[in-house]
Amino acid sequence: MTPMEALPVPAAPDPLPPPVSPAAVAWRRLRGHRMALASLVLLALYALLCLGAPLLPLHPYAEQVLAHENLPPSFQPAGITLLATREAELRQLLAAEQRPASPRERTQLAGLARAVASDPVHRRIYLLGTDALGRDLLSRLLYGGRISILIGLLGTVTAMLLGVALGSIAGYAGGLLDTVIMRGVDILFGLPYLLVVIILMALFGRSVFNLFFAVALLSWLTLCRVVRGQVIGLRHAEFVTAARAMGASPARIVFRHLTPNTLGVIVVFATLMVPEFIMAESFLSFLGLGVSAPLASWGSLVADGAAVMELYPWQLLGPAVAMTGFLFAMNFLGDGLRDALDPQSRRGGVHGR
Amino acid sequence: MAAEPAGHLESLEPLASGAPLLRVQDLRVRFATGDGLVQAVAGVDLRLARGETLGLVGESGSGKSVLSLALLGLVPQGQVTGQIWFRGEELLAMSPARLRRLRGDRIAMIFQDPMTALNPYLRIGTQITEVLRLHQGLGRRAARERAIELLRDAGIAAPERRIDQYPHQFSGGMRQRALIAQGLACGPELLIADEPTSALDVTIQAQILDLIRLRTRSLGTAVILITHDLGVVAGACDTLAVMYAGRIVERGPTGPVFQAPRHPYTQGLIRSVPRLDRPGAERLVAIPGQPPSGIGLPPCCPFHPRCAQVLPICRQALPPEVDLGGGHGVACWLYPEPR
Amino acid sequence: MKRGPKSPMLRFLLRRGLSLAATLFLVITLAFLLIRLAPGGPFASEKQLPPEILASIQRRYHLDESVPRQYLRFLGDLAHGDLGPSYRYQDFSVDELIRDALPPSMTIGALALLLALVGGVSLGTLAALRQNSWLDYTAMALAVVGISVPLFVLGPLFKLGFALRHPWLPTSGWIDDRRGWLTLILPVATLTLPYLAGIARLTRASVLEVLRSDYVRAARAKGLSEPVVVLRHVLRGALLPVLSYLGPACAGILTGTVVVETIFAVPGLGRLSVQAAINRDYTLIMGDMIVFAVLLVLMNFLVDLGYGFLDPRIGHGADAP
Amino acid sequence: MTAGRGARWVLLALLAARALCAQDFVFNNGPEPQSLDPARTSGVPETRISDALFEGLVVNDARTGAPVPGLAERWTISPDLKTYTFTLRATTWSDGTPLTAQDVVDAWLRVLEPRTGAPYAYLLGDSIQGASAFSHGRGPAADVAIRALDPRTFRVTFVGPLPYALAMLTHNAFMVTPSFAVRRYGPGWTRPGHFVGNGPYVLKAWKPQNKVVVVKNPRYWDARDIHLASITFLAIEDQNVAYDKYLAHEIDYATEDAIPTARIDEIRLRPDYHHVPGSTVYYFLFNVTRKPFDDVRVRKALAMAIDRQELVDGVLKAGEVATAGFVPTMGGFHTTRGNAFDLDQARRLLAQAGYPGGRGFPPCTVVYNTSARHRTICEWLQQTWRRGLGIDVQLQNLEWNTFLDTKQKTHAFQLARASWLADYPDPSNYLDLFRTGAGNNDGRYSNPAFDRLMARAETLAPGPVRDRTLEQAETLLVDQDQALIPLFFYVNKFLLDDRRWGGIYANTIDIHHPRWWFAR
Repeated sequence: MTPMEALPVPAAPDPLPPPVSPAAVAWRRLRGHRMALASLVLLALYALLCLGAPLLPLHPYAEQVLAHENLPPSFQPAGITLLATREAELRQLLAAEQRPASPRERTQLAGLARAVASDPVHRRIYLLGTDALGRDLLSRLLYGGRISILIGLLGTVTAMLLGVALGSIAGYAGGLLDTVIMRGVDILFGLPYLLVVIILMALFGRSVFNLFFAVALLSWLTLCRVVRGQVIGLRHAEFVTAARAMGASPARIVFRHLTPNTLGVIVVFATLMVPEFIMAESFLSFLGLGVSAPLASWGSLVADGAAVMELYPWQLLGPAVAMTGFLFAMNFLGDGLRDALDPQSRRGGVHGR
Repeated sequence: MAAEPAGHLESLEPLASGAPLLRVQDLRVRFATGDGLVQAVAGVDLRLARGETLGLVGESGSGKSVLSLALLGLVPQGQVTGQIWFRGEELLAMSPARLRRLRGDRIAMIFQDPMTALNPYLRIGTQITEVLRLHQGLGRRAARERAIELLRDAGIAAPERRIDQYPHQFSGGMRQRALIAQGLACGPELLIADEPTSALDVTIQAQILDLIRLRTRSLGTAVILITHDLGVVAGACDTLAVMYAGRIVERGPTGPVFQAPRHPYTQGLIRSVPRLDRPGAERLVAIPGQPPSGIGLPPCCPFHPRCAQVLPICRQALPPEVDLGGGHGVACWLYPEPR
Repeated sequence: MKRGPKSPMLRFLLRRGLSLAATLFLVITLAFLLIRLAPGGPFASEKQLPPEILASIQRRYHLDESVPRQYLRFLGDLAHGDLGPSYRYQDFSVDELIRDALPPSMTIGALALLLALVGGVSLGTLAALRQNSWLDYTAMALAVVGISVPLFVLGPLFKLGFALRHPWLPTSGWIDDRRGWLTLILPVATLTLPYLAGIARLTRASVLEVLRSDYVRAARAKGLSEPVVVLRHVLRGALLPVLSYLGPACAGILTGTVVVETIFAVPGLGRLSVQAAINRDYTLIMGDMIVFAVLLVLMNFLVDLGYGFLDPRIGHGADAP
Repeated sequence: MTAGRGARWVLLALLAARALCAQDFVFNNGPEPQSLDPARTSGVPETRISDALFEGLVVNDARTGAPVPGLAERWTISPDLKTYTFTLRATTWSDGTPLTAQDVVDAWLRVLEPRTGAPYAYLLGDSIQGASAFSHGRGPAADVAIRALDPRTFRVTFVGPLPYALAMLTHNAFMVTPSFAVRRYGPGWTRPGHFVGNGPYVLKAWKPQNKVVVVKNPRYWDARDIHLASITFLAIEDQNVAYDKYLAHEIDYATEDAIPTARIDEIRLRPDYHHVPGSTVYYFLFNVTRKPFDDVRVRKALAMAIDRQELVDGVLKAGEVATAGFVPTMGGFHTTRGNAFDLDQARRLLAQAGYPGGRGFPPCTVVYNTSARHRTICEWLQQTWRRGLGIDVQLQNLEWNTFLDTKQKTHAFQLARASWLADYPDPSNYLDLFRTGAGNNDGRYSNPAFDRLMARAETLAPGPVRDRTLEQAETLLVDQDQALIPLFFYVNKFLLDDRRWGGIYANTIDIHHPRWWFAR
């Protein structure tokens, strides 16, 4: 065996890559997820339009113009559409009764034409039409969006705070505290949801704040269970033992070490909870317990629209498309986040071993 | 679930003596990934005689696993070109149905991580009898008897009760034995073992390797043993082939290659293995640098950045493989083709 | 494998049963007190009852007694399985009302869950197997729509399309009405869609995950045909996340039926519980709630059993053959 | 609704099927009835069913709703107008037991008995001599002035010359119910198996939350004149669901509960839409003890800022009749003029009260119970007051039971939505609401002059003197004190295809007795 000469050491190793936090990795991955990116842009648009509604040149959302009730969406000024619909109604009536227009009907129509020409209110343009009290659906949609999104976000934040905190504590502490919290969760799960909401609304009075509080109070349960499962899984991880070995307090371990690890699940859950809150609010509006008038939310607009779907389809289409679009975006964002934050999910392609 | 109609595989035409069981000609496998086209296997030629045990060696990322998957047509999204003849029949041109009839019957595979290669939700018995009933058309009870026998041959105690247990009730070693039992169930002519022992601890490794050698010898099965552990190759393989960046850089009978490795990479590999047979042996030397990622491979010897005896030509052209006699080939410009 | 005095399954059942009973008891107690917090009472009406009449009615239902006494009386009756008379629907006892209202809700709920499961799993698996194909994209787009459209828009849309514009299906009512079983189609379809969408999305994700696993590659290496690989190897693993989704989905379906029952005039438990809450029908509220709680607990229990059946690694599965 | 080409033959087949069993009349009866025992119920849904299953001494005429002979063939009235003697028809209960005058006595006593807890016991208690003591448990049953002189003669003596006596006797509480069945089966006597009745129909099936089915009672004394084989009362709370059923020809008659306000434009144009102004008044009630509505000028300012005609024509559009008065015109009684729409006067009053142009007006809330209709009206009122008086009123939507509790028990409201349907057509039934300390005086209104007028009216016999007294009381309550803001009288509306069904006519008291229904 001929002795081998020592191998000379070649040039210095290439420079170390810059520090990359898991969040940055997740962000880079998320950017790769086309649909999630598109929904992020859409959500930004929603936020801009709805939260910025007061700045936009909109008709006041509660202002009624009875003459303009139930007008279809159009780019023309309201007056013209109004005249067109009234003439069409009259023609239909006359055709049904096969008679020429009576003098009274003719003067009425002429009067309306004059009013349309003179009164400035008829120059309004209702892009999404009007409701039964002649209010501009576009502004109600945007202000309603504000309510729904607020309910969605604030509800989710409350539910996350409660769910994560109690879930982590229950998961980490175990023993009696765990059983107490989990039994509490089971009990709240068992309570009749509708009745509890009625009671909360009745006891604490009716305001948007109470509404989302009532909805949030019962919605952190699932997240609590999931976080608890995650924490229990991580409890025996080496880095927890290491932290404990360094004398870290239980609180610090739970909230500084464990909770960030469950962030992936929490964020994904958050994107799924926002739509749930919006649907919960719309369910309450459907039962008449939602936002009280003249405020409106997507839920109440959709509920009202669904009732007159055949007569005035735009009163349902506008809010339904807006709400579905928002939920669409949230769900896709959720997918994107889950793929980005979930390390195991390899993005396909086999790198040779 | 009704098992597949287990027709007996029409007998392949008898192998002419001397003709290789497996011949691979200019095999290439390319993947489209986010960062561009990856050449996992960049032109491999290979011959395997009946009953021969070939060790396929290389660092991780050298393409040895992709090569093995390509032989079975299991490369998920890759683009496979070149020719693979098995008993004289071209695999890549074969219809999927026909290829499927070969898999598990004539060509079998064992995977690296026993923890994940067995379906955790199905009993061990089910996963073994499945192959028997598919390829050998055995009835339910006959397949079960045969499976118990296979488990006993694989060295598993009380196989008649173990057969109904689930993978999580087996130790790592026992799982690998079950996988071997499953792989050799139909007495295949070629067994591809993808790092069968890497996930096991050393004491079990030896037993598993002996088991593989014993069972394949008795069945006359040829084996391609994929590993990054030279010790395993030395002990178990008749011949070996060293892969680097998707190509075979040196091959030959185990003895001569170990005694006189020609390719600098092979030399580096052998020197980085601690030797017990010679106390006070030289200091261990690691091969500097990282194996290339297979993206945009330059048309030259891929090892040149890490090669101590690099020549100018190494940076310009791809060294052809030269036969040094006795089946010992090397692809390195240190050994140009004799004029 | 030493067989314990009681097989693990029995031990698990006992432990689980006890904790469920305890939870149920606490839920009932809390609800009993909570209901009385809500303003108004069961006998309020626009035309107020004269005081003495109100007093005699309250005596008849023991509402004049102190809350603790009422609670003990209620527990006593409950022990005999008697949920007491309905305060609102005076000719019926709560047991009778629930016995009439349960079948419609169970029928719709069970059918919806079944269809959602079968439809969702097959759609999800197909979408995963043909990933990034047109089938995958349309299925997933439909799924997200299914999740995002509220029930009380879906219901009227179905009704408009299949019952009003064309008289193919009855607009509402229940099986014993004139057009019999046809009345079942629309409510079940409405309730199924969101859950079918949810399960499809979940199945697709988990099937994709399992397809990447080693044991599926090993199965293919054994020469098994694609359908056998999917049905025997892939599905069992992929169904686990779907199973965990079923727990909350059942709770969702129970509340979902409220909307569907209202829109299609189905005499079910959902509608009954909404009316009970609005009418402050205390005994009926307790009755509905107990039934809902038991149903929920039962479903969660079945889900746990499902885990045991699907994934042997979970301890309580019976070890010995 | 033009059906698609292919589907037209399905529609025809459907109609044909309905024609075959034309005798089976199906309609939406609104929410699930609380009970079928007329003694223990008060709601409209329950009344419709009781009218089919039982019969009192007199029933409502189909066209006018006026009392016509029912179980009683004829009757005589004593000179002092206090005693009525009825001669009953010779008939039996639905199970064949003969029906005697004693059954009438037992039925009425059962209503009066405190144990029964009948919501309308006071109707009998306040009108029949000696009944009040018995119904409060202070006097024996014998003191109640109702006697069965012989099996076919029944006599009752009232406390005074009640002008509305016969009209009152058509009420549920006076129906003749089988006391012997109640004794035998207890509360379960109204179930299909045990049911016994004396009305034109007999109970066949009852599925809670779904339907009540009644079939023709062969033993009814006027069975020949009953033309429907069976009637099905469906229990559907949601108006849209019910209206859709009518559109799809699944129900033959759409009552008030099947006409959604939001779709009134479409309904108004239909040929089968029948409506007539009703006697139910829709008003907003002040809690006169709460700031700022303890000041009558503020109350009048709010009332006079409302253009009721615009509300009726622009918002409701179903033919409601605007009114500034509270009690509808009936008999000799005429509704007061009330404080009509006069925006300038309203603004002057508001300024006098210390809130010129609405500045400094304290926060004020209007409470209403959950319904799209009430919400729309409140939103309209809110804008009217904001635009007219410059005051900003908050709206609060309360769930039904909470609403009643707030209005009736805690009185924790400033302005609340309300409506009132008379039990029997007499002004006193409306005005009694506002007597000091009256059970339903939710607004805590109290004016001794008003109480004196009402007390005197009680003692007066029917005629111009009584009418003038009651008119003075209403003018005091509305024009002078403005204790409430009357807005409009409901319109009794329903949908019915006159070509296929008869016997249902739009009348002011909105009572359509099933006895007269028939298929053409």
